[in-house]
Amino acid sequence: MANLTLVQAINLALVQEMERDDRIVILGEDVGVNGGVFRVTEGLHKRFGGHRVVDSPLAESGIIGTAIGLAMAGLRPIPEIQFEGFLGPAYDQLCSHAARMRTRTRGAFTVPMTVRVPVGGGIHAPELHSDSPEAIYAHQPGIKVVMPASPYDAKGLLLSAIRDPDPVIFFEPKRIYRAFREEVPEDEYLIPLGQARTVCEGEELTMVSWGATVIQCMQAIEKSGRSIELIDLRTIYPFDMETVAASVRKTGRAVVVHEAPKTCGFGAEIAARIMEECFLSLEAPVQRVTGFDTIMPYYKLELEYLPEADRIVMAVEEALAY
Amino acid sequence: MANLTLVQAINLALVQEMERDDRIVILGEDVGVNGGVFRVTEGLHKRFGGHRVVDSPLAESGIIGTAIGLAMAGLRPIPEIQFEGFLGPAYDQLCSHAARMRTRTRGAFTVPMTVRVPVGGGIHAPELHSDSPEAIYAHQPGIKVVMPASPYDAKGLLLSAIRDPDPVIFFEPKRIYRAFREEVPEDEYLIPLGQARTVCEGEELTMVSWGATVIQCMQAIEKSGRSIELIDLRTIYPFDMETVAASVRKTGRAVVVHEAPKTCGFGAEIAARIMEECFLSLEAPVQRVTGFDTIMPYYKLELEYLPEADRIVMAVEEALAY
Amino acid sequence: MPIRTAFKTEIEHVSILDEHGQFDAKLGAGLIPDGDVVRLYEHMSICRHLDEVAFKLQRSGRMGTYPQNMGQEATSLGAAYALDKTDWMVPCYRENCGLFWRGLPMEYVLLHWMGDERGNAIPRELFCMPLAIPIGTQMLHAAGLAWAAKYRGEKQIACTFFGDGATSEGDFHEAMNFAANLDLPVVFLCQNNSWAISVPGKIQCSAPTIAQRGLAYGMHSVQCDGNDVFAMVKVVRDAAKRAREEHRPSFIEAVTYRLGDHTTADDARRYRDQAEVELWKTRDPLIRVRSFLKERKLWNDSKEAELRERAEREVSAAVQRAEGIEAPSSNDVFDHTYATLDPQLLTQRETLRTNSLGQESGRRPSHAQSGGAH
Amino acid sequence: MPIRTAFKTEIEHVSILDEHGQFDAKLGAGLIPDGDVVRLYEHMSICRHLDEVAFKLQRSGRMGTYPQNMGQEATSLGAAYALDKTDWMVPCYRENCGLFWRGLPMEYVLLHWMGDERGNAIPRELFCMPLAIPIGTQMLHAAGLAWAAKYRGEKQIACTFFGDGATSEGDFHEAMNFAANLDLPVVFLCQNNSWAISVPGKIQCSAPTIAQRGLAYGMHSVQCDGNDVFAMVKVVRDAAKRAREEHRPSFIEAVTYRLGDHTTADDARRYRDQAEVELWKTRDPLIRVRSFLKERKLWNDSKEAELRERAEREVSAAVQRAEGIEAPSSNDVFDHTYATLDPQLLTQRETLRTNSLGQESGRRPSHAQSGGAH
Ligand SMILES: Cc1ncc(C[n+]2csc(CCOP(=O)(O)OP(=O)(O)O)c2C)c(N)n1
Ligand SMILES: Cc1ncc(C[n+]2csc(CCOP(=O)(O)OP(=O)(O)O)c2C)c(N)n1
Ligand SMILES: [Mg+2]
Ligand SMILES: [Mg+2]
Repeated sequence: MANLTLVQAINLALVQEMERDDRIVILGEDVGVNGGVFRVTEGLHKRFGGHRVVDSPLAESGIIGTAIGLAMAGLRPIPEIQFEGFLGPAYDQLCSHAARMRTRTRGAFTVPMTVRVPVGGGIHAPELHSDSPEAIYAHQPGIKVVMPASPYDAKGLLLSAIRDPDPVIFFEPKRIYRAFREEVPEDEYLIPLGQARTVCEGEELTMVSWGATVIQCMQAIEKSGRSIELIDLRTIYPFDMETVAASVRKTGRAVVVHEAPKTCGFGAEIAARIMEECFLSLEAPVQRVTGFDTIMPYYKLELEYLPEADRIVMAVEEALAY
Repeated sequence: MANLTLVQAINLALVQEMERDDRIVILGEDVGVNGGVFRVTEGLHKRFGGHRVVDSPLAESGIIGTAIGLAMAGLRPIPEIQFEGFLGPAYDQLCSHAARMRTRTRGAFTVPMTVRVPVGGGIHAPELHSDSPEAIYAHQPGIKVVMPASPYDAKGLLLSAIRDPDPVIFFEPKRIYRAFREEVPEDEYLIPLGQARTVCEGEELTMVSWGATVIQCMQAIEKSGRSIELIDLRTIYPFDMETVAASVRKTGRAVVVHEAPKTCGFGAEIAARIMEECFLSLEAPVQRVTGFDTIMPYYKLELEYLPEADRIVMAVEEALAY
Repeated sequence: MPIRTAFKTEIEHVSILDEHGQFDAKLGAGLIPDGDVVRLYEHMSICRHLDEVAFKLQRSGRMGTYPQNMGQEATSLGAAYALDKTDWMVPCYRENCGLFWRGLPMEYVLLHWMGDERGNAIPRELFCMPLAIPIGTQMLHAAGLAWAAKYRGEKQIACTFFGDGATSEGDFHEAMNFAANLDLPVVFLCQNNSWAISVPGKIQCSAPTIAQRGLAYGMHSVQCDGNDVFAMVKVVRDAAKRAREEHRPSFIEAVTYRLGDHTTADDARRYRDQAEVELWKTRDPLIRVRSFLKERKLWNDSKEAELRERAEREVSAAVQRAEGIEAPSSNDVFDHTYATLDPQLLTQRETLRTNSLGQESGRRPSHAQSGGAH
Repeated sequence: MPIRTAFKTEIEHVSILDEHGQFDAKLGAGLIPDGDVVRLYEHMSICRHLDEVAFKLQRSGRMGTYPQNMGQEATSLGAAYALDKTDWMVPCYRENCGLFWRGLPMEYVLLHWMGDERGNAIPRELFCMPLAIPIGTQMLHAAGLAWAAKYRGEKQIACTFFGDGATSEGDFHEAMNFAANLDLPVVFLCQNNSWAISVPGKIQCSAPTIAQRGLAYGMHSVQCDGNDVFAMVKVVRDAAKRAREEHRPSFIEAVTYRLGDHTTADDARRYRDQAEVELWKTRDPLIRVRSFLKERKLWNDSKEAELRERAEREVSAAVQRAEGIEAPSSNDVFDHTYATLDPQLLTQRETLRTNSLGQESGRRPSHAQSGGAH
């Protein structure tokens, strides 16, 4: 048991799983000698060699496309895409191939790979280093989408993702890469994909979030002084509607918080599903506190864009006053 | 005034607008001599020459990326992507550049282009020729998304799209390319982007759809014998929430219908917004009749996947019985 | 030396049995045993027949869009012959002849074009990838498959097939570049058939050869007559050896021609001269092998008649198997999305519905506090 | 002739003023007037100083991540000098020197790295595109810009800049291929600085030269010493002429070196030998021009001291302008998304909220039939 940051927890999971399973190959830009631009793969190249930790050419479609081949051949590739803004060139390989291979071949070929991707804003990075595209991949059947909000969860979810027989996009919220530490067991533990975590219980309102904004939600709950149940989805697809619905049936009100733009963000799905499953319990419309329907600004304005605690508190108050 | 199919209406709009505006350049795979695989650009190469109607190399990112350059230089490119399944390789140029150029340069550079893309299922085509990715682009700020459901609308919307100062994806539902004819005026008329069309009025329930499923909705309304108000969104982003909300406030019930998978489809946004804006009028949760959260099947099973009239009728009955 | 030469190279063109039936005895010596030439010819003829039958199936509404392979049989067949049975074949959709040689039953390809995923449920021991619909994307999978073999220290390689049009896609470049720079055992085989639907070769590559695309990666690159099964066997065998022994990829431009329309949905008369087609008919890969065999007394008209019958028998049996398969069930829409279906997918599968009430079997949700006050 | 040569070529390397100060009088004759050599040297020195200042701004928290250009000044500057003032420059992010020569005020670049979009609001009459963050994507825009010029019958061309790493991206290939096959007046200028962050050149291109990437497209391709401003001027001038007069694109590999870290977020000592850096310091583009000028009595220490002062003055004025700009307003988050904002965006802008009640200003929607019965 050690007190680790999210970066360290992921690094630990990678090391342990690579020791356990020699089918794992890590590939991506700067993941080798340099240990990744966020140092998530630090030490792996030295420990496992250039055979298993591979600095690839600068080409995201190439990284995902070759990883698909590796996976179809029975290996367990863990490609890294350096920033979520550079998933774009890999979109086609992910959605036209990785997501469809099992269906297309009726299971003869499958793509067990875990794509690691730093995600989200708040670190004063340049353009296209601060986006949140989780909804895009949640809309693509055949892919799973995971986003941890704490070091402990990161390790347990990453191990489940790696062992999952289907392609998983593992989004790592870079704003909390090193924001805080948490006890992370040395021993192996798995957090099943598709299970949310109830961060804190409450009676007046249900708050649903994932990734870095879980922290903003906790701040907002603190500030508001209300009895709020906070649910960290952890897995975006498949998502744990049971936990969300049970909570909303209890509280009658919900606020969903995410960084991505509002329109067709994953908050839309959560809101629509809450309506579908908890209609008669709902005392107010589900509130969405999200990024605006605009381009994520360069960093001078990024805090105007991101849903911070105050904006969340206002939505809570309005839902409660409804 | 002539009785035209959707294909013919689009062709007419292209011809007339190219006559009017010599900044228009059409580019794409097989759009020239062959007139496009659906014959939408038939006759244009002959009429306007290879200078303005250009058979491009087989590369979708290249088509959109060069079109962005053409547009930034002040032309009005109309690239065609042969099928929506091949938008994937162009995703990055669309979302990282076309959508962001105005924001990034504070308006110094803009991307006035209209990307024409056949969309949707139901024509017994091979894999990746039957998808419906409108939600993906609706989630991307900076892009507009249009999908006509009739020949008349197709002409009027396409002219608006071409003249719009921002990038527009113009999805053409291939299932109704030649399914029926409609009177289409020879004279110029514009249908503003962002305005829905009320196909028929009704009192008991509001049905919202776009593209080819508008036809399925009409069949369902016929079958159900109910008084249903059908709204064809026409523009997916920006969408005409005012018309939708006014209708739902009147009827108290809503069903949204689309071909794309349910999770994070555009129906989620519509459902969530209806809840936000019409909460106190809602008598039942908004129903979504959509594609399943699975890969669009090869064509033997495509009609099991697509929302056909019977499935819509069931949702209507359930909403009304709620 | 202010201007010096930094790089110098040339691209070779290989031909062994040419369109006039001329056979290069030196290059061709011992390349393919006579008995195998007979088998290759028979195989090509059967595939040609399948093509004709498939065309008719489409026209009579028994099959969807189908891309004829006619005229290009020698290319994929020569490759399949030159490869080991456990080398990966990573096709596009015009490689029936090579895939069938490998052992893929014909009904798989038919099923695929009949709109049935079971056509791609290819037994793994055949080492054939499913047909690739999005152009240019499958070469990256070939690079990954080859990489996995190398990673495991196996002698397996991958050979991937694609058209001239496919070389315009970014993924082609990335696959070539990964293979060259990471030393992956891949054979990249471009079937240059002059057209990508209606777009002529010069729009895809205005360089004198497509083969020289490989120079960008420092890759061994060669052009050959793709309608010459001997040349195909030679260049693929050389490339396979290079891959297997040195982990070096190669690029092959096989010059061939699509004698039919692009697919049954296409009408090639709209954009190409019939004279060009007629010229290429004289270069048909079957014709030259038949005269080669006849000259050597390995073939005659009665064998031809027998073959004709065999082709009809085999193809119609395949069609029967493809058409005889039980209809897929609606469960098939769901069951292959993930290894295990999540609750939402299970509900969708059970109800065949997506709307919320359907999910609760038409009943009011039992949990509802009736008449919630708002 | 069963094996014949289908294509044959070589790639030249051009150098004029080499790292030892050797000047090739024949190639260099009349290339750049002496007075301009002085101006180019002064300009490079000022840019170098900006780089140092920017580094310090980042370290002291006054600027975000910044990519130093140090060591690569001659490449973009030689190009900018060789181009016409109305030719498009389509940069990546290591072309400060060329962009400033064109006339881009330094504060634009500073503002960009200070996280302010106004740094990319480049006056159109400068014919400079904004800095490109996603690697490899901007070459396609250059192809489109050049195409537009050709379409209108103008003599304008486009020159686009990118690194060695960028040549691994699919978009690079598509841009080169479009330009070659559609005859677009583009100059593709690769700044091969040996590294893409921590990844060495051989992982991006294992061929003997990057220049030969152009052979794939039948494009005129050349390698040159990118630290030699004379060589740069020559090869870009030749390429520009080819583009302007024949509508033919060219590919240039300029061999240079990144003397600094990749960006201020990087620590290059983790992955590269200091010895390599020391070697390249001797090849610094500034040093050789200074000795060239000194040898010809065009430069001396007092001029150097004056230049130092001028650099400090100009750079600190630019920093002041960048830092002195008024803070952006929250309206700026919205106002540039579309030419006209739709109702939903207007509401978001007005309320600075996305939740539904915020949208209706905290009041119950006025339309609500109070107590709707369900
Ligand atoms: C990514 C993508 N874009 C477009 C298409 C539509 N399309 C199908 S086949 C084809 C032409 C392919 O040409 P080529 O690669 O030369 O192969 P050929 O058909 O000639 O064998 C096109 C454009 C596609 N399937 N995939
Ligand atoms: C599409 C994309 N992938 C990854 C990155 C992250 N990244 C920024 S710079 C860089 C290296 C670029 O190398 P090169 O093209 O050689 O240019 P240099 O920085 O050496 O000038 C990488 C990988 C990016 N910006 N864009
Ligand atoms: Mg072809
Ligand atoms: Mg570099």
